[in-house]
Amino acid sequence: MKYPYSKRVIEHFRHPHHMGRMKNPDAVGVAGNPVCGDVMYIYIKVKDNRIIDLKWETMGCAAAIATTSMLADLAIGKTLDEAEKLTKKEVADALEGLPPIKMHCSNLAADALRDAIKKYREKHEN
Amino acid sequence: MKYPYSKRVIEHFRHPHHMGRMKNPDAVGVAGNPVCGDVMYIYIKVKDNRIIDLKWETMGCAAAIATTSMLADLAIGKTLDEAEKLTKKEVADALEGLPPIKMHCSNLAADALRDAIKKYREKHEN
Amino acid sequence: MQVYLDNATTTRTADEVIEAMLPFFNEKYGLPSSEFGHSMGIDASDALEQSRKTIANYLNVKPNEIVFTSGETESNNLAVLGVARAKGKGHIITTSIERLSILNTCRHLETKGFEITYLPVDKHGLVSPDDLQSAIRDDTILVSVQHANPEIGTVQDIKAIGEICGEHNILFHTDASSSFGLEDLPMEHIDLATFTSHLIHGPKGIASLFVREDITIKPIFFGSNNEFGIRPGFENIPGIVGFAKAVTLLSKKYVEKMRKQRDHIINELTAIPHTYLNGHPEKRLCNNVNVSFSFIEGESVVLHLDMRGIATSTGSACSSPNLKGSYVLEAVGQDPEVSHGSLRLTLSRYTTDREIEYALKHIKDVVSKLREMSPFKDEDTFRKMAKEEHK
Amino acid sequence: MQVYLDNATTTRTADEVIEAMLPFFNEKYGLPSSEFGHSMGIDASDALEQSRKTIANYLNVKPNEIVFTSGETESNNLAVLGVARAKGKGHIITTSIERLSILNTCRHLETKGFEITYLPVDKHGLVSPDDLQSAIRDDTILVSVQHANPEIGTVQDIKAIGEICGEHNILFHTDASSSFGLEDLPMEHIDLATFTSHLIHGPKGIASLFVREDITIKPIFFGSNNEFGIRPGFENIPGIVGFAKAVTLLSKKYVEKMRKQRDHIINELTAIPHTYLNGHPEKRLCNNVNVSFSFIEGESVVLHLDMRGIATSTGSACSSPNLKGSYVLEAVGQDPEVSHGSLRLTLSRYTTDREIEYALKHIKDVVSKLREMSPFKDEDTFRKMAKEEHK
Ligand SMILES: Cc1ncc(COP(=O)(O)O)c(C=O)c1O
Ligand SMILES: Cc1ncc(COP(=O)(O)O)c(C=O)c1O
Repeated sequence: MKYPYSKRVIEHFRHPHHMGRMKNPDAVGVAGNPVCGDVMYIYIKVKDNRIIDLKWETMGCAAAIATTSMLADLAIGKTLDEAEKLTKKEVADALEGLPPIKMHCSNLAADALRDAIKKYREKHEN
Repeated sequence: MKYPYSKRVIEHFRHPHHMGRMKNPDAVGVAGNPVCGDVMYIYIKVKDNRIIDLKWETMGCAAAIATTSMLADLAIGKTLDEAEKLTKKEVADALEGLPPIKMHCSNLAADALRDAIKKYREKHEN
Repeated sequence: MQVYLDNATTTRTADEVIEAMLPFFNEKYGLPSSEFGHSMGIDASDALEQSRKTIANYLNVKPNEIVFTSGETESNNLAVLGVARAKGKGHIITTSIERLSILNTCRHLETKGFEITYLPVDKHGLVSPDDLQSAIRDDTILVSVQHANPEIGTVQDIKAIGEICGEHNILFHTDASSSFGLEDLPMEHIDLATFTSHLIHGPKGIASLFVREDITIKPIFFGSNNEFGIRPGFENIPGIVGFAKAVTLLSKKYVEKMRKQRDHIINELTAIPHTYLNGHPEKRLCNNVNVSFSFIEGESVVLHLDMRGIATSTGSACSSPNLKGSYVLEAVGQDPEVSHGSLRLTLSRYTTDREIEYALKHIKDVVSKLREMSPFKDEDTFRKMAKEEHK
Repeated sequence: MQVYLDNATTTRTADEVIEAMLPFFNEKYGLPSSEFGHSMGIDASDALEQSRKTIANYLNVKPNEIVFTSGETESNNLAVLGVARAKGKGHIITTSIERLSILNTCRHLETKGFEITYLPVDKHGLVSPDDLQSAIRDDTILVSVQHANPEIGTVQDIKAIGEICGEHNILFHTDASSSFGLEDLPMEHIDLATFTSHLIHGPKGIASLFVREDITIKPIFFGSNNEFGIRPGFENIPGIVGFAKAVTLLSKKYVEKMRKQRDHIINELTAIPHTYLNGHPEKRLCNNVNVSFSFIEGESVVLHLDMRGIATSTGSACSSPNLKGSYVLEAVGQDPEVSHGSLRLTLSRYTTDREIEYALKHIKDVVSKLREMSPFKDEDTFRKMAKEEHK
């Protein structure tokens, strides 16, 4: 089986990490839309400006699922400032690359995380 | 081997009858031309207005060779009047048919025979 | 277990077909280059004409009405461009769910001054004969409507369409590649028809175009005088022999078997909540199942199934090299969020009941796992979010 | 004994090639329909790209410069029509001894407002680079000159021709089907080149067109976006795999062997009185012998030889379905009465010395038998009669 995806992508696709809905998240971020086929919800728990837990739900292709799973691994334990700077490229690199065509359309997890952080800050700055 | 020719044509092509040059013919008829690829020479011996011997030489395709050979079989023994009336169709029928495209271009033996008879008559009417 | 359920893309070449072709590769490998040539060429010529006769007999048409081409794409181009070139100008009617080889040929002809009407289809993918009737103009030169759609399986009423064309004296072409051997085709109402080999367990790279004897079309490329002057080039004899052999293996008994299997699959899958059948509930190819699962995306379904040995396909944009979703699902009015979750299963005579049970079990499991992962659990939220982003 | 000496018409598919193709008929029978589809499709896609790479490597070009088509005829059309369509108008230069797929395509283009120059050839079939030089105009868009002629075997000076085209910035296409694997081709001087599979012991129904990366041509038919957008339609994967395998089997050692055999045959046959070698004495394909025997006609030679198990061909009008003689022999200025007596023997890597001895013995015997039957015994009478009837 020689998929157009790296082994890493396939691993995360088959056995995603931190997948699921969070009971009482501190914030929820969203990216993508059903019309395009990829939607990510990212739920975070924050303590001392640090992401201590992250869960997610994704509708999407293998790249969408794998990038969300990868992002979860990368984000958990980071401060909000650090996590906010996570880029699509870092996620893709951690996955040993993505097919070029999938770089921008399905690799939306970092956007969803930024959205969650933004919402968290809005709530807590008020 | 399923050639576009009847068995009869192939038989005459492989083992032509009465083939060769005649030593002292009473007349020689010619049909066809080297440019078109088919040339027949027909040599006849005549006695009491009857063809008592016929030989021929042909440059040409299988149809040309077979029709000359067949014509020889048909003409020998016939009176000049009878022989003159031999048609291309009769020759082709005796060969169990010819491919349509070969009916007119290679089936020239009857013409060569008529030419021989004409020349014979010219010589003997003078 | 390996289960191949993508028989609308291509089929396995039957062992009998391979056996029939083999001698033409390294024993009887001649070409019919000259009528008055050597035996090897004459044998090739005989094989060619015998194959033509076999296919013509199956279709109940004349051998000289069967032209061999390199594939469905070439046959469709030869039909549409061939008529367009013979007529010089005019109006062509087709549908919005034709193959790309019809649609893109029509688009090309638009740049050359031809006018094209793309008939819409209803939610089941059916063309309305009334729509056709009203689209016809004085200068309409050709109607091209596929027999059955390879994606959603909808079978058109070719008899009604052919009769309308006949009344107006307009040439009628149908791409019958997807229905060949599966659905009867009323040849008497058809002027041109495409049939391809690789969808009936024949080899790839060979197809035919039926061209009614009294019709003049112009070739789309030029060269030697083969195939009644309509298609130049040396003949692919092994391919042609294999194609003809595949035609002799067609049988109604397989159609019956596939129909039962299809109905069973449709029953099982539509019993899964939030699942929709695409295409027509009755006027449908015996080997086609196409459903959409809300809340999930098709590429992941196909990939998960493939990892379990099951080959399927989807109309999801994420699965296509240009990220465009299925234009067929769009044409039947399916919302894009739902068509992302489409899954097509297409059967062949070789598909066994055991394979189907295996596939059904895994499809249910994969759908349920992916839905667990999905942020959407109810249609309202799902549709509302799609609508918002549509604005 | 069966002796096949018609390898310029088509060749036997190599056993290694058949073996390489077989799994793609009934095991790996998928099609590369989707990049993000199932494994069977991905395997097909890999086989396609691997085959493309194999052929590109052999030619020392880039894989994305190799486009697969259904045959020499389609490749030649794609080259000439593809350039003509991209440019819209202009002047094209070709030769009087090209394949029909070039000549008839050019004739078609003449009806569309393109102007064509058909360069003459000398008595050996050679195009003069000077003639090409003087034929070039400001609006010349394409030069198409075959590498070698399949009938008389003459090999053109492609480097000189390509250099002239390069200096004038004119696209240069060569049909290299007949020379593929037999003669080196200076790819660096070529913009487009046709290579076909069935002449190198690969399967029929598959060929390729080399299109230099920086060149834009337009497709000749329309559909899906395969083959870099130049050639739509599903790929003939078994054919492509077989073609690539055939390329890997090409070897200089066969060329050496055939050259020796060819020279031996030419020596033996030209020792027969009133026999002429057609084509060039040195610049000639290693597998081509073409002679004319005065006083006899080629169809009868071919037929007699066939009955003795020897497959050959002739340029005689009597052997062709439309009774037209070889336009190639006409172009080299051969009198029709002599070209009726032409006989072509073309070798392959599989041709053995024993087969050649057998063929030579029978050719001599048949020629002598037919000459015995012929009314002509000397050139004078023969030529005079032809001249008279020419008037
Ligand atoms: C990648 C690809 N190749 C080939 C085809 C077949 O194309 P056509 O319908 O033009 O024969 C399709 C189908 O649309 C396709 O998607
Ligand atoms: C009968 C026949 N078929 C096919 C061909 C091959 O044609 P092309 O040179 O156009 O590929 C030829 C050669 O001229 C031919 O004579």
